[in-house]
Amino acid sequence: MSLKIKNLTVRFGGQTAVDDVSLDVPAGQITGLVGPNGSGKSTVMNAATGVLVPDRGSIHIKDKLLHPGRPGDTARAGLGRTFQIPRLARRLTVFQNLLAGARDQPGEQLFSLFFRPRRVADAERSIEKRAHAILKRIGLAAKLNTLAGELSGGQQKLLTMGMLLMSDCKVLLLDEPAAGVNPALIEEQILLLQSLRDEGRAILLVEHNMGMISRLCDSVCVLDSGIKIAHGDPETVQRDPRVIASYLSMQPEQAPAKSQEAHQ
Amino acid sequence: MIEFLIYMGTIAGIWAVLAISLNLQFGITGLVNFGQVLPFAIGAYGAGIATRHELGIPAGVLISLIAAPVFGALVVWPARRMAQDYWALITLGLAEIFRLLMMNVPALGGGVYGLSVTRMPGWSISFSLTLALLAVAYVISERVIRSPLGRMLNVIREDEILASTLGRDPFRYQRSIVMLSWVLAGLAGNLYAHVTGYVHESSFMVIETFVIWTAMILGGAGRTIGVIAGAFFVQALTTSTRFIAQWTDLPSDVVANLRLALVGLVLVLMIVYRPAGIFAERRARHVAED
Amino acid sequence: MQVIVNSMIYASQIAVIALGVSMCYSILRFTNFAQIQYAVVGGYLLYVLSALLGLPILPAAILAMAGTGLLAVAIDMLVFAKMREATAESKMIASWGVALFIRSVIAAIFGGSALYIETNISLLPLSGVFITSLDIFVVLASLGSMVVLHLALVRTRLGTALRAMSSNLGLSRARGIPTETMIRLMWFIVGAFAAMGGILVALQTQLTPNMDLSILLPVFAAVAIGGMSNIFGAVAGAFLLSFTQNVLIAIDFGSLLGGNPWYLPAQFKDLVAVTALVIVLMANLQGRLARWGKATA
Amino acid sequence: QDTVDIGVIANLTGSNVLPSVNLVRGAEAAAKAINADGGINGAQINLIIEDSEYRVQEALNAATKLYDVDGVQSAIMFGGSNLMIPVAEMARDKGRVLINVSSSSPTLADFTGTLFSVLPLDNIVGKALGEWTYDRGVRKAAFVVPNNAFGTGLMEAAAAAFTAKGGEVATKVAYTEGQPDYRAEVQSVVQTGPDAIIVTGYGDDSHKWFRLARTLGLDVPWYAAYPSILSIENPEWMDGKLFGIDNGGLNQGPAKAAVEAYKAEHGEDMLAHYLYAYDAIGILAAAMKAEGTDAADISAALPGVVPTYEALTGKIVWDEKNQRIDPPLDLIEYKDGQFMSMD
Amino acid sequence: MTSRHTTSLSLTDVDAGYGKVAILSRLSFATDPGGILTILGANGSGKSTCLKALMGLASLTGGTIRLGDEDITKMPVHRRVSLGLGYVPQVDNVFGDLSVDDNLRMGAFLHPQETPALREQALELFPQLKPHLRKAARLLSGGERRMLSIAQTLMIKPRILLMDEPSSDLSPKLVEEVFACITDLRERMGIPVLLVEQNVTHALRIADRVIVLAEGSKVLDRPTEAVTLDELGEIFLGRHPVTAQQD
Ligand SMILES: Nc1ncnc2c1ncn2[C@@H]1O[C@H](COP(=O)(O)OP(=O)(O)OP(=O)(O)O)[C@@H](O)[C@H]1O
Ligand SMILES: Nc1ncnc2c1ncn2[C@@H]1O[C@H](COP(=O)(O)OP(=O)(O)OP(=O)(O)O)[C@@H](O)[C@H]1O
Ligand SMILES: CC(C)C[C@H](N)C(=O)O
Ligand SMILES: [Mg+2]
Ligand SMILES: [Mg+2]
Repeated sequence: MSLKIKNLTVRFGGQTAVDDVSLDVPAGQITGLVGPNGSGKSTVMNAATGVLVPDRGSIHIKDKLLHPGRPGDTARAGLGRTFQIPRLARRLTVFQNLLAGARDQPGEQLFSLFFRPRRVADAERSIEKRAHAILKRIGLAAKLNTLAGELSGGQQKLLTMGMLLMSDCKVLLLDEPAAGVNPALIEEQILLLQSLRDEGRAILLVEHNMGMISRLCDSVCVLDSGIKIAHGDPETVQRDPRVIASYLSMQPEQAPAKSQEAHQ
Repeated sequence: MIEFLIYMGTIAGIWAVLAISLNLQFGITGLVNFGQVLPFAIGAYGAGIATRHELGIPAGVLISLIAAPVFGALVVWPARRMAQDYWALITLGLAEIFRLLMMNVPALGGGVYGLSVTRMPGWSISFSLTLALLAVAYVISERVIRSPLGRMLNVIREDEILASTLGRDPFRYQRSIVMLSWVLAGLAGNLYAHVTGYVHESSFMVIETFVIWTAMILGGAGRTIGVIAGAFFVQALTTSTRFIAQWTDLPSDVVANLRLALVGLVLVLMIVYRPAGIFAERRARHVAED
Repeated sequence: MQVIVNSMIYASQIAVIALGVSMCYSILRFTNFAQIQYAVVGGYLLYVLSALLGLPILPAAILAMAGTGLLAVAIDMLVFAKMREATAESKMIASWGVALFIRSVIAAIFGGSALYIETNISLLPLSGVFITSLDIFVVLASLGSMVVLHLALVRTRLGTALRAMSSNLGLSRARGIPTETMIRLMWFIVGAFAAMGGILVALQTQLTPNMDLSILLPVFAAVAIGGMSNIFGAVAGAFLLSFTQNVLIAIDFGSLLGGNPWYLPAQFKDLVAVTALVIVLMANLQGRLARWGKATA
Repeated sequence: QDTVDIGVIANLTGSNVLPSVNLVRGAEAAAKAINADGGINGAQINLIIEDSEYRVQEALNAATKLYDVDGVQSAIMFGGSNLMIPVAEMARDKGRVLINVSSSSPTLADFTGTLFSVLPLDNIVGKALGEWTYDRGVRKAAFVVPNNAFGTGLMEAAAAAFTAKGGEVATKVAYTEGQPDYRAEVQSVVQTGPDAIIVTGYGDDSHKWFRLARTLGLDVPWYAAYPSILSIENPEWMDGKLFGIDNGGLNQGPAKAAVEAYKAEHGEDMLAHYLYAYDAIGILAAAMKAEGTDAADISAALPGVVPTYEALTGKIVWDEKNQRIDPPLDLIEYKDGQFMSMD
Repeated sequence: MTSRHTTSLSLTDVDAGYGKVAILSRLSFATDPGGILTILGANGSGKSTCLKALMGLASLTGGTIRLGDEDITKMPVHRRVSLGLGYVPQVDNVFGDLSVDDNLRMGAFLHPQETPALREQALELFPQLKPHLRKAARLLSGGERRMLSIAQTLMIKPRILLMDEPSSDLSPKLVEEVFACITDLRERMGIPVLLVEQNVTHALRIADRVIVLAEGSKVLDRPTEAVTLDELGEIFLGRHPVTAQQD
């Protein structure tokens, strides 16, 4: 399954946050979306997932047109996402949040709940099993009974990632999954995303961590003030002077070095 | 005395069913319903209308059983596009509309004269029926709360957008829980009408909704056992103060007011010292896998 | 014309109280039922000061407002300060209990029946419109106080700080805002304003300990129509509500439709008003009103 | 046995408190007088007073406590029909006696044997009021009543009698009790230009009505059922403008003495409810003296003792359902700051 | 340049957490006057809690906190701010319902007279905020929020800065700018900085001293020169038992 965004335009009052952007997120690939702060990356994601109604443009999954502004429909079409500022059920435990991530649970129907208890119980057991596995991968195994609202900033990021994994979606949209996550777990995330890609999923990755973008992305799209200014493989894009000027600025090597010896 | 306790138990039991119903909507799903007295009134008037047209008690129960969730499905409709605060006021308004209609259109609800209802013969029968209804409500509520459905309703309570990006339509969940809980409240209303033998609009004023809210919050929103305890506590508080009031020698109207002041005071103290209720909501526990 | 005047008068009475409710909601994020009871306290204080102790109305009113403001602060310290972290619903129930307590204490002291504050009212000599000097005073007083409150909230540093607290309490502390002091200040203002509303109602009608229950619905309706936390919205809501009520029973539907004169029976007044409220809410008009409120501010 | 318990249910909190306070005082005065006079065959009357908060549920709680915990055999009750009917249901089931001192719903006639009324149902007074108003020369009347069983029942009876004689109904206003403001309603009455207003209602609301009528320049006479329960807002303005039908005998004999004693003791005017409660306790005591203190005894004795009982509200005549009929009625006018009999 | 402030913030044996939940145990350290101290650690190791405890936003069950010579352990939050503690929170870092402009004004709550000047300075540092001044802060993009939060903090005119992951959500270019600004503050005014970061390379580049937390305890405390990335990697990955490695 692939995601296609065509001629997307989003305006907020006088500001054009996304200006006629088209983007392909093919299956089995990781597509990067980068750009300066406020260039419209999250907005693209919000429009693609129906959280926001675009002024123009259309969203297609597997060549099927999606209704704008209906996040539920979009999600049922197989699209899953994380938010830059984590959205969680704060008064539920980590484990419950994970369980809630799974789709199509018979136990959520009143009828089966009261008349097919066996089916409900079976489904619940298999979901729990998956949740335990994912819990380990995101490094929160010890926190399963902690309320999500009582997690640290980074842990919340990880949990939203876990919920996305539970959903088993074919198209994944990740908004800065690595921000606030510690380096060791970023490595883990990279491995995870690679394996998801290899399973044939379509992944759109918004990230300011250029190391991660270089290592993971098959192609990268760069936005600036809502306009697509570059598109191509990570290396080419990172050498593009326009991208350097607006987004990357000086390379780390040129930065005023203090205690250089520390990272040798 | 024992008859008195049985009667108080009956009333508290009916109130407990209403509180369970409200808890399913608010405590579990986060729907702020300030018109909880509406399904109660619908149920009660179901009994009244059945008696008036001589349809018999079962027909009345059937009316309540069908009318309450149907109204529920209609009332929850605006929740689809609206912040919770507004839904609260809409339910409050709709409950008032229903009451004022019953009051001012005699053809519907007997107008200001109310409707007579077949009365239950004896307290013990009404008490047993109340306990039975309470037990059913308890089982249903617990089953919902401890299931994937309850979990998803909790997610909706916390964040509707999250629920929809998880592929659920929050509105459908809200609708089914409102319908389910209104069935319970409607039955409670029907039972109540048969206990008092009379329905009148003045029994369904906004203030009754607050009694139910008080029971739920005081007992602990989110937990079935909590809201039941809350209902019994509120009933015990309002009646026990009558006995305290009897001991003084002050003029009767001053005593009556001081009694209510005491109720207010106890309520405030309870909530200040146990803001999460007598039985606070528990977090689910899962065992770690190794 | 008369209808507009009537609506204005009724609207001013409830708007001042609605203002307090919406301020409380926007800053402390809970529906405060005690707010309307503070209005009643204000009315009774005025009664004590003017009818019993013989002070002239104006200084008595100012003292009553200050007194109610202090009461609101005291109740905050005793009750609400202890539950800052509690959920909005718990606070709401606590405020319900506070209201019940105050109501009963007032009734125990002053008795349950109505008290009246005598004023010199004269009918103004206007052709076709009935309006009294008191009406003019009420409308001006409430309009004036609303403008003052609005300016205080929007144009001052303290007002912004109050709004900041409602948005993010922890952060406002970390920005150096003395939050507890500010909350007290807010309670004082809110209590004094409630008292003002209560005084206006008391002057126009009468005082009963449970008059909060009968103004509860119109007040909350006004707040709701106007958008829960928009102060001018609440005022617009009060006017809209009172206008609907008054217009609907003043229109001669019969003649309009070419028949015998027929008016909507008065007992349907509330029904119609509540229905209008619900329709307004459903039509999402509150957003529009709120914007209108901002534009005129 | 040296005491006899009698229950009193009244709304001492909530709205319409003043009538209840009067009622309790009337009952207490009656009990005191009877006790001073030797009680009921030696036993002293003990009143147990419960608050109904003007709410159905609390009225039921109060009644259950009285009947089941305190074990009273009889109780008197003030309250709208909406509170009275469920309590009457309960009293009938338990076989206890309930004396109605305020309600007027025709349904109350269905509890023969356990429910007794010491006041006439309002259709009787309403009819008399409608006819009398016409006879006084009023041709176009506006009706203003509270929107409850008492108000609308009275209004319908009065309007029927008034139109039967040929009068025109200008408008009928049934207002919601306890509202802060009745401006719109008063205005709608003004618009129809009536010759007079036929009115009933409790003190607090009537006060607001009078005040608004005065400030809005509504200058027509008022014809009231039970004018003594109204609260006069401005004596000079009202002078000679208020007429009404009240219970017979208020201005003479024992009732007049009671009215004056009340004013002396409490510093305010008495409402009729005092007298009804006084009579209710009186007939209960008479019945107990005659047959015994059990509910069944009281119920059996009441119809017998009532015709000979010297009531403050005039002679009490009951129909076969123990509802009061043929009450002695007084035509009243408000003059020089007080109600005067007009005969 | 010489440091004009010699303020130092120090914790001694601090136990802190949330309500009854204990997170930090017996934590002690002190900032060097005019130095940049970075706190590193795995997710959930207690870094944010440590900053909150210093600000008085977490509950303290033991230990003392001193600013210079003054014991501020029990001082209310707003008083600490008036003593010069500037704090950039990790999450919930702006007044969502207020306009960006009002957010800035609230940053200068303690300096009403200087508000216009401070606001100018802040907007000079983050010109990206200029077009959004009338927008409610909750509508900003993630990075714009972070900028607003940092700007707000600088408007307090802090004498010491506590920054919780200031670089996350920011573009590489802005990260450079923010870090340059931090060093600049230190160089020009001698303002000490307590920096919590997941961006280890960046943090090490500007820090004078490194502290590593694990499960609420300090496991390493050394000058930056004496720390190697490999060593940190090992601690983060938990490859070797976390033992207290005090210097
Ligand atoms: N709901 C909204 N209303 C008004 N403006 C908005 C809204 N959402 C976003 N914006 C504005 O649109 C622009 C793009 O925002 P967006 O969140 O897409 O940026 P971004 O590329 O994700 O940035 P960052 O890297 O900082 O997260 C920003 O200037 C932001 O202020
Ligand atoms: N409000 C809270 N209530 C209870 N426990 C909390 C709360 N906030 C955080 N915690 C717990 O405290 C521990 C430390 O959290 P803290 O936020 O200090 O971590 P951190 O080191 O800043 O992590 P990160 O790098 O992910 O931000 C975590 O285990 C977390 O679960
Ligand atoms: C006037 C009263 C004696 C009777 C009246 N029906 C009432 O309810 O109060
Ligand atoms: Mg973004
Ligand atoms: Mg942190």
